[in-house]
Amino acid sequence: MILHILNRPPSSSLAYRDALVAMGSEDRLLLIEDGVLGAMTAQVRHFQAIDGRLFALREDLNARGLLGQCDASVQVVDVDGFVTLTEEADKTVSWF
Amino acid sequence: MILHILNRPPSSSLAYRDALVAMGSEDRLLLIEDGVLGAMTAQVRHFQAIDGRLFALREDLNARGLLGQCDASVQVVDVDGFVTLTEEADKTVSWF
Amino acid sequence: MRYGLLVEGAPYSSQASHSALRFAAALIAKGHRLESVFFYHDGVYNAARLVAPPQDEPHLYDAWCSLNAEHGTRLQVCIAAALRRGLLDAREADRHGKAGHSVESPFELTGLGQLIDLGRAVDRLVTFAP
Amino acid sequence: MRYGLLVEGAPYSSQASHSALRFAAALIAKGHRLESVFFYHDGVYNAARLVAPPQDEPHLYDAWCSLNAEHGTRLQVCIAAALRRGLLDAREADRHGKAGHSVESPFELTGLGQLIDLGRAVDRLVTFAP
Amino acid sequence: MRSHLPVTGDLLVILRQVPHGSSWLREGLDAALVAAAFGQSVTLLFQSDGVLALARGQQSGPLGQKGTAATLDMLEMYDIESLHFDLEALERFGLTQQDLLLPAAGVDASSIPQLIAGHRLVLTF
Amino acid sequence: MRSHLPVTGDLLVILRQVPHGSSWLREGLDAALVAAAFGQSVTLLFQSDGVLALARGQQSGPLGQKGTAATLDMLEMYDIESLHFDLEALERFGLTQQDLLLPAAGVDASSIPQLIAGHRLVLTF
Repeated sequence: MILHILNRPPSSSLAYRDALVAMGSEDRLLLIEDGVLGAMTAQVRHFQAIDGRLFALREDLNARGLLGQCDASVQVVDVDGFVTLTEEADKTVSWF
Repeated sequence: MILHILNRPPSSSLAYRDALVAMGSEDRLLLIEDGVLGAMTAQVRHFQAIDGRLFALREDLNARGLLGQCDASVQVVDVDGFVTLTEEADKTVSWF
Repeated sequence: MRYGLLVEGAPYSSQASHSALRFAAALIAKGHRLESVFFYHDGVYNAARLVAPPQDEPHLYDAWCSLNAEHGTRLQVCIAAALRRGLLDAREADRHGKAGHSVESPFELTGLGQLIDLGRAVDRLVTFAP
Repeated sequence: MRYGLLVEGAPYSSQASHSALRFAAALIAKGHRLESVFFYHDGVYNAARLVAPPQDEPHLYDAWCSLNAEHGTRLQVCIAAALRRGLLDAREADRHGKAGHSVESPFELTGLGQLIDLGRAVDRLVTFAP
Repeated sequence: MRSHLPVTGDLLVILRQVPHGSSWLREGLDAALVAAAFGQSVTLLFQSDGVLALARGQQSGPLGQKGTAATLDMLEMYDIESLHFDLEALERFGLTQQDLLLPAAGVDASSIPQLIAGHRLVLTF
Repeated sequence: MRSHLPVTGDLLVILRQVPHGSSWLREGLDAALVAAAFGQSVTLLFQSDGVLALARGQQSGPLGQKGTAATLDMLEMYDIESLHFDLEALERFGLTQQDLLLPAAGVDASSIPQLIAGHRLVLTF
């Protein structure tokens, strides 16, 4: 399993497409920084191909006031969870 | 007439949407830097709403080897033409 | 006409400085006057006096200085954006208790108010962003 | 596990440095070791010694230095990316005939080969981009 | 609240970036505040991702980064009261006017060219 | 030329940016060259806008900026011969293999995860 990390929102950047194409069937995607906009219920459809393997960083949702808008299908992790995801992955790939 | 200037390609950034929405019916759009990718025949459909008011900077097409791919509907200007466009405009607005 | 430029991209990282310098040369060649280039956001990095670019790349810092020397164009750097990025002239370095400085003439640290003044004074203000 | 970080965003301009520092603290708290932070692209601006950020913002430069002092994490800056952005230590300044320097210990200017070595030495290399 | 156009003035600042992810929003707001302090009439337009600058509940970042929500409170103090946001963008994020921390006027896409035409100088961030 | 997968190695460098517009492409290529000089086996993938790095006819910029086309010539010297490009992206720009200045292998979207899985370290630029 590879952990992919995306920091751009699908509402303004198409970097998410490059990330999705690069993901294997077991890989996971973590949304961080401005990327957490993709976890909002109104935006999460962009990631439906990886349903169940989508994560978002709690601190970045919180800072933007968006924790309440985060879709139930997204697994919210704090920074310790981010570290755990990197432990569990063979490697990480960042998309921006 | 207002001159809008866009330096991001529609193939990876949605900034072109913000620019198009902001354009009045007489306004012009100049593609510069990586934005010139939008002038390619295979990409120019993103700008069909402003057909006849789309310009691209020759130097930036040239540096990227793309002058031959530039669509016939796009008016190619060199940097002197860029200055002329700013002279003719009431003001300029940059999108990135 | 009187022009001003707003440069917001770091040199070498983005093409913004190259585009702005090229546009500056063209507008001056057409008989216009370039009052000032205002550096904001990462554009303030253009003012770093210690740059040592490779020989086969354009020397952007020297090109800005030439613009000032030959055409009297002011090179104004937003002081707030500069301080948090480590760009201090001798006076600011002294004020912040730092030894050494990273910005010097012809670049001048100024307030954002100078950008507003510039926008008011010129006929065209053109932004070059990263 | 042994970790390395690759930081590519300028401080204050993008969140990359904040995210990397936060991640660094968390991995160390979990008992991992952070060997090195490698600064590349605009990340090299993190090494600017003269930064004077506003009082009410985190002092990123000091935070990097603490990471080095408390945990022995190396702070490695790509020399090619640094030179063209005006970041020179005393030795490079001397070599390029410039008075003054903009980078000092604990930040060290090194070749890109150190990034490749780091990638080989650690179990995980995580990139924080702008 | 809908906008009553045409809105005119000296400076239009267009804010298009997300809070916390970069310094664009902060630097755009600083430009607006300084212009107002210099006696210019200033209008703000929150476009695209920039509408999130208006979202309620923003907090400091984990390292104590301020973000920009506190700066928004200063707009009134500087007499910047002409605040507009992109209705389509708000909808794109599934938000409504109730989710906003300041009174601002919604503008539809077709009104944005008028806003731009009505100001002498336009800065985008 | 199609790619024969699986391709494996020490380092995969993914290049996604346009020549001239930023230093990303140059810095990514530099990382690949240095890794090869250090004896690592290196694979390049030109993805998305990055496929334009392979376009024929690139020139210096108007201020004499080199761009990256000359650096591509050095790949062979450093024994970097595993060059791949995103077929879908090439098509997106209306280009064909004949428009490319180097022999490279086209990969379809479904093969990119295998390329990534096959390398110990992946750097994106």
